[in-house]
Amino acid sequence: MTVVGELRRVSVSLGPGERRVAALTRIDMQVEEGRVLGVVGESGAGKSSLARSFLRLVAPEDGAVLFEGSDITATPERRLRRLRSRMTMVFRDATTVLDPRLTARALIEEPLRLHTGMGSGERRAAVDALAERLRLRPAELERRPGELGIDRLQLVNVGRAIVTQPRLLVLDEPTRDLDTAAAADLLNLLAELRTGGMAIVMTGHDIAAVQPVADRIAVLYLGEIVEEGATADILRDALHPYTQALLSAHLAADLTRRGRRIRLRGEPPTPEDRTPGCGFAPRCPIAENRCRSGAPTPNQVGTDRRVACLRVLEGTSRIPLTR
Amino acid sequence: MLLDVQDLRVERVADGAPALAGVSFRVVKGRILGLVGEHGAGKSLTASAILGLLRPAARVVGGRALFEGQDLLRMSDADLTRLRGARIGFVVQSGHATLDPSTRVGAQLIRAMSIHRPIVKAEAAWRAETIMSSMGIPEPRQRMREWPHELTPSTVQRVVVALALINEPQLLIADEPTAGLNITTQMQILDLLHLELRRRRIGGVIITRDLGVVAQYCDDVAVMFAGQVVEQGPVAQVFARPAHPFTRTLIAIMPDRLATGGGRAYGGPLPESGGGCPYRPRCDQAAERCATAPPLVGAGVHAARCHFARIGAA
Amino acid sequence: MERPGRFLLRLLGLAAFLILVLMVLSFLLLKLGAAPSVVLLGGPNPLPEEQARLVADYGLDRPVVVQFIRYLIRVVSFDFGRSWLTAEPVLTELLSRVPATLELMLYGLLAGALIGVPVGVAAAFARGGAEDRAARGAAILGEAMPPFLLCLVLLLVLFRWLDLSPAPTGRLSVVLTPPPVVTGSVFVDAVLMQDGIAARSALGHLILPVLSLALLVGASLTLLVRSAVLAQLQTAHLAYARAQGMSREMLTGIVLWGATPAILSGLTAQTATLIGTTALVEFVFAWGGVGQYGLDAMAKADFAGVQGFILLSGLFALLVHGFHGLLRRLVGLRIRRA
Amino acid sequence: MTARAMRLLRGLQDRGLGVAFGLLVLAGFAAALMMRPVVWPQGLAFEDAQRLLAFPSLRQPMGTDANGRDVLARVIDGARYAFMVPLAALVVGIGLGAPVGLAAGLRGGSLDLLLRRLLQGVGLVPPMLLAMALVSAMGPSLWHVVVAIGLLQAVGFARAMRDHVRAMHDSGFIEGAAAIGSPVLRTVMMHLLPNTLARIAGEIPRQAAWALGTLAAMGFVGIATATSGTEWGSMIREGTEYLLAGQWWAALFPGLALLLFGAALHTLAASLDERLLLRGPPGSGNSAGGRG
Repeated sequence: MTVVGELRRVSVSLGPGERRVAALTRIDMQVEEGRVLGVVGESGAGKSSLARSFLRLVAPEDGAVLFEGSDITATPERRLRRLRSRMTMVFRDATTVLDPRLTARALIEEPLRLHTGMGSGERRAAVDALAERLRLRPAELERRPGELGIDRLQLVNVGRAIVTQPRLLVLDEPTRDLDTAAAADLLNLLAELRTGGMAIVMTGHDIAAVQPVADRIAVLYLGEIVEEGATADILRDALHPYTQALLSAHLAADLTRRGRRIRLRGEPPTPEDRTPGCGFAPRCPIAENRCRSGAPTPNQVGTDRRVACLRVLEGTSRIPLTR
Repeated sequence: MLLDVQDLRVERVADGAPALAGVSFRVVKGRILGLVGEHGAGKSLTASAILGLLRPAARVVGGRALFEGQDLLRMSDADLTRLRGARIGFVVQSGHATLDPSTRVGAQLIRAMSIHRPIVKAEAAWRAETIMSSMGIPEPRQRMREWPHELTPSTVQRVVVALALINEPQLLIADEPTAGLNITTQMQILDLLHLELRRRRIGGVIITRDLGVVAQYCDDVAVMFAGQVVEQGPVAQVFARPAHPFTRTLIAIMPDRLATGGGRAYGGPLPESGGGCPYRPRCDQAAERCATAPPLVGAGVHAARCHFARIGAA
Repeated sequence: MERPGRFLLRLLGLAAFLILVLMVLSFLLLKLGAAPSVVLLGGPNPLPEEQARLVADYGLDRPVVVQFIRYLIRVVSFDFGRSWLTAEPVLTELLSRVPATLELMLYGLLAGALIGVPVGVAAAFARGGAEDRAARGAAILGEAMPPFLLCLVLLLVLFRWLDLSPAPTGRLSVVLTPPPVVTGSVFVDAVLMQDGIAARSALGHLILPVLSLALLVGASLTLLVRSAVLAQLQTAHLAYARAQGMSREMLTGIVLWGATPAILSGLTAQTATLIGTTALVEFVFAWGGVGQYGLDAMAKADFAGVQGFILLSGLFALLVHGFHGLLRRLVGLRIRRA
Repeated sequence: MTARAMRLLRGLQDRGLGVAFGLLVLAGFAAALMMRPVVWPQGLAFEDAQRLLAFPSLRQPMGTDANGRDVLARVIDGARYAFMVPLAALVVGIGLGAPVGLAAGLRGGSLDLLLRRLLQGVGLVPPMLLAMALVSAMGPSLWHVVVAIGLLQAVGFARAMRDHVRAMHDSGFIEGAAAIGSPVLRTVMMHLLPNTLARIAGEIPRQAAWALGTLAAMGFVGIATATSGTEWGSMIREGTEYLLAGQWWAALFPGLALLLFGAALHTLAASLDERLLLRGPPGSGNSAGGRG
């Protein structure tokens, strides 16, 4: 299967001068055509940096970014620009990235103007066809961002990203502000696009937000991947303590799960709070002394799973649920 | 019966458009009701109407809201002011913006106590410290001296819960108490709220867009759609046998149940009104008779507003 | 919050930079001057030898950068040059006029605040109502009003037609002898000397200039206070305070206390640039303050005077802003201790 | 029904009346200025030695000044400066200020910081005084007046531009355009500039009003002597002496014209502000309903 987007030992730092902090540390990740990669983490975990890295919207400090097999780590922005019709992004904040003066139609049409030689009639037809697929009504196409609800606005954002039929689509927390029904529709759309062969990376602060479509899930904590594997495997048997906590924090429809939780101490940290050793150790219910000194590296577990936890190899990383 | 809202109707002042078209639900003492619905369904508006906080954007045009037998909608402003914060506690959406940015955290707690009865400063400070530590806030005395902007999101939300509970209300209304929080923090806050409501035997209303919150923390549920309650009942019954198509859909598309690839649309904009069942444009069961207002089917604890509802049938 | 030492250091560093900018600005003004710079330094009619000596002395034959550094050194050692008109040192002339201007500004600000704050608060609470419209209309008229025009209208009505105020002859009737300078305020000095006639005359001369300034300050303060209070009325924490069952009085208190920082900032910005309006008022009433001196210097192309005046008004603004910075911090600390 | 109609009417008044008043006054001045030679063909410089400081009458509705010249004709002619100088200054101000603010806002970092501090330093001196000082230093030609006022306006526009561009940068607006492959220059011209200009629209009439006031102050103080013809500030200056003596018309009528013109501009600005306020920040969405 063709690998479309790939990160090789990518590290990213953000912030000016002295206050520069590591947002991502040595990330290895890839997404193939017709596959959906879900990246899960709480705020400050580095989801947005990771999403931007795939598209070279941030320049990595270290490592390599590949798109369709070619290294674009050092490609100048002028040359990248031409690739931007084939690798696109849906940003986290649906409301502020759009030009408030343009109509939904003009916004969706803009990438076509930039990247294709289509005439205005062709573009119009293309947008109309896409709008039907997105279930945007004709009247809504003539409205401006300020006149559309957030659910509909997010469809405009997605439309803008897929109108050029990209090979790689990256979505940063696309369902965060949406109602359940609108989120389900968006996930359905992504499933359709996957069938069409698109490679998709989507982030979420909750495993449940990506699980309906993700083939694989990567869990991010303080800029590092703590667990990565096939969705079904992770849902059935999460190995990293943090993954287990995230799963137990999800509020499922299942009434029998009431009150059965892994309760973490404190709050999700920011990169400034990083302590030596395992980044999760300060909040981990089963941390040992060695976790606070030695940082675990992602270890291959079985054939298809990576977990960064010292206790995994001994098989003692599972936490019993408490009431 | 702690709170009995009957056919509450509200309209927007600007254009006279109806915002709530007959909202009815009940809250029983010691039980928690989940008021669930989409953005714009009128959940927050319902809470504001009950507390008399609609003006100037909207106004009540009909219905009753009986709190321990007294109609809140017909109460004088002065009487309502005495109730608010004392017997009805309120936890608001945007935690951070809720706290007064130019008053220290401790002073806000003490002020909240002083609103409804004369206080002795030292005793009030002690009570504030006690309630903060019972909310699981570490080093409460230190936190009390801090400004709201110095607190972490989780602590802010704990303080907001403390503010709502400090006068020991009989009813607590929490409007999306965990919106925007991280998922592990969300769990902490909901656990805390749930525990305190149970421990103090307070009737609770949790307003949310996430049916998961209802499934995990509530006893009863009222589902709102387009300014109406379309289904109400005990959580176990509603989840086992949802009677309204909207409720059925909501349950079916919860992220851990959603099966993608069905090709069906669940969302979409609301219809331009015109009578009949408001859910009609989205409903997969819609028939001709749905152009007329649907009846309330079922009685007692579980009821739904739908022509096709069958309460109790498996 | 950062530590007091760091805070002061940062404030002083910023002030130093801003003073430097001001000096560049006033230096450029001098360089722009249509008249040869030497004339500015040597008085109206320097002899040729004198002129050559000055050129060498001030290094006017040197590169501009060197000239600027010399200028800096001169200003830092309190040498603002001599006035082209009077040949007196500019700094001495300016400083002797400072009390008159400060007196006018102080009363004007106080009276303006007495008008603007209550009207602004009332307008905000009555948003959209008749009171609000009236207040806003009046304030817009006040904003559009050229200061000198207001002064003239007031003079026409109160001095010429109703004869309620004295002629615009400065701070004291021309027939009286000014009391010896103690505080610099003619009125206070006259009271100190127990000179009843002079005191009454000084008070009378104060009324119209202060009234003019107060109306102008009050107008823009009204708009400022109104929008600050309106912003507070729309906050989520106020809505929550209502849900907590607070009384109207408590809510008003929260709104006003919350609006205070914004009002203080606006008031600071206004005070810092008030010297412009004051100058025009002084000009009409022949007040004899710094502003009138500056405007006269501009009209008569006394560039040394202009330069000193511009530098002084910039420094005044800097002081006001610095004071505001300290005040904010102190108020913050006070709340913390309470 | 009637209540709803009343509300509608009031809403219209709030928004429309200010703009209508402002535009009407400006249009009135423009029309008077253009038609004066035909409708009121009094010579601007014609001196009627028989009628010095004549009280307003049918023959001279605003009286005559100390030189026996018709005040009405001169007041109307003064509108020339009221239109020309602020307009020309705005061109200078926006032309200089907007690109600087744009560059600082886009680049950010130390360039931005330096610019902000420089503007802060210049901003310490009341702009009106600085403009007057500049004119007195450069010499009193009308062109210098325009340049001086324009320069000071450039300070304000640069600051406003910088703040808006920065806000849009922080909101992800620019990155969003970059992500679909829009070149920076295109993003600036097609998206950034139109949005920013739309958002500082209220600032333009306000700056024009400020320019008018400063021009008049220069005339009144006697700095911009080149404008001393029929510029309102200069006319007031000439009339002040007689006003204090009770012959108020020669100074008061140009003063009223000045006030009316300024009030029109301020009303326009206030209405534009209110409209921008109603429209809200970009993409905020007004579906949430009424504002409290």
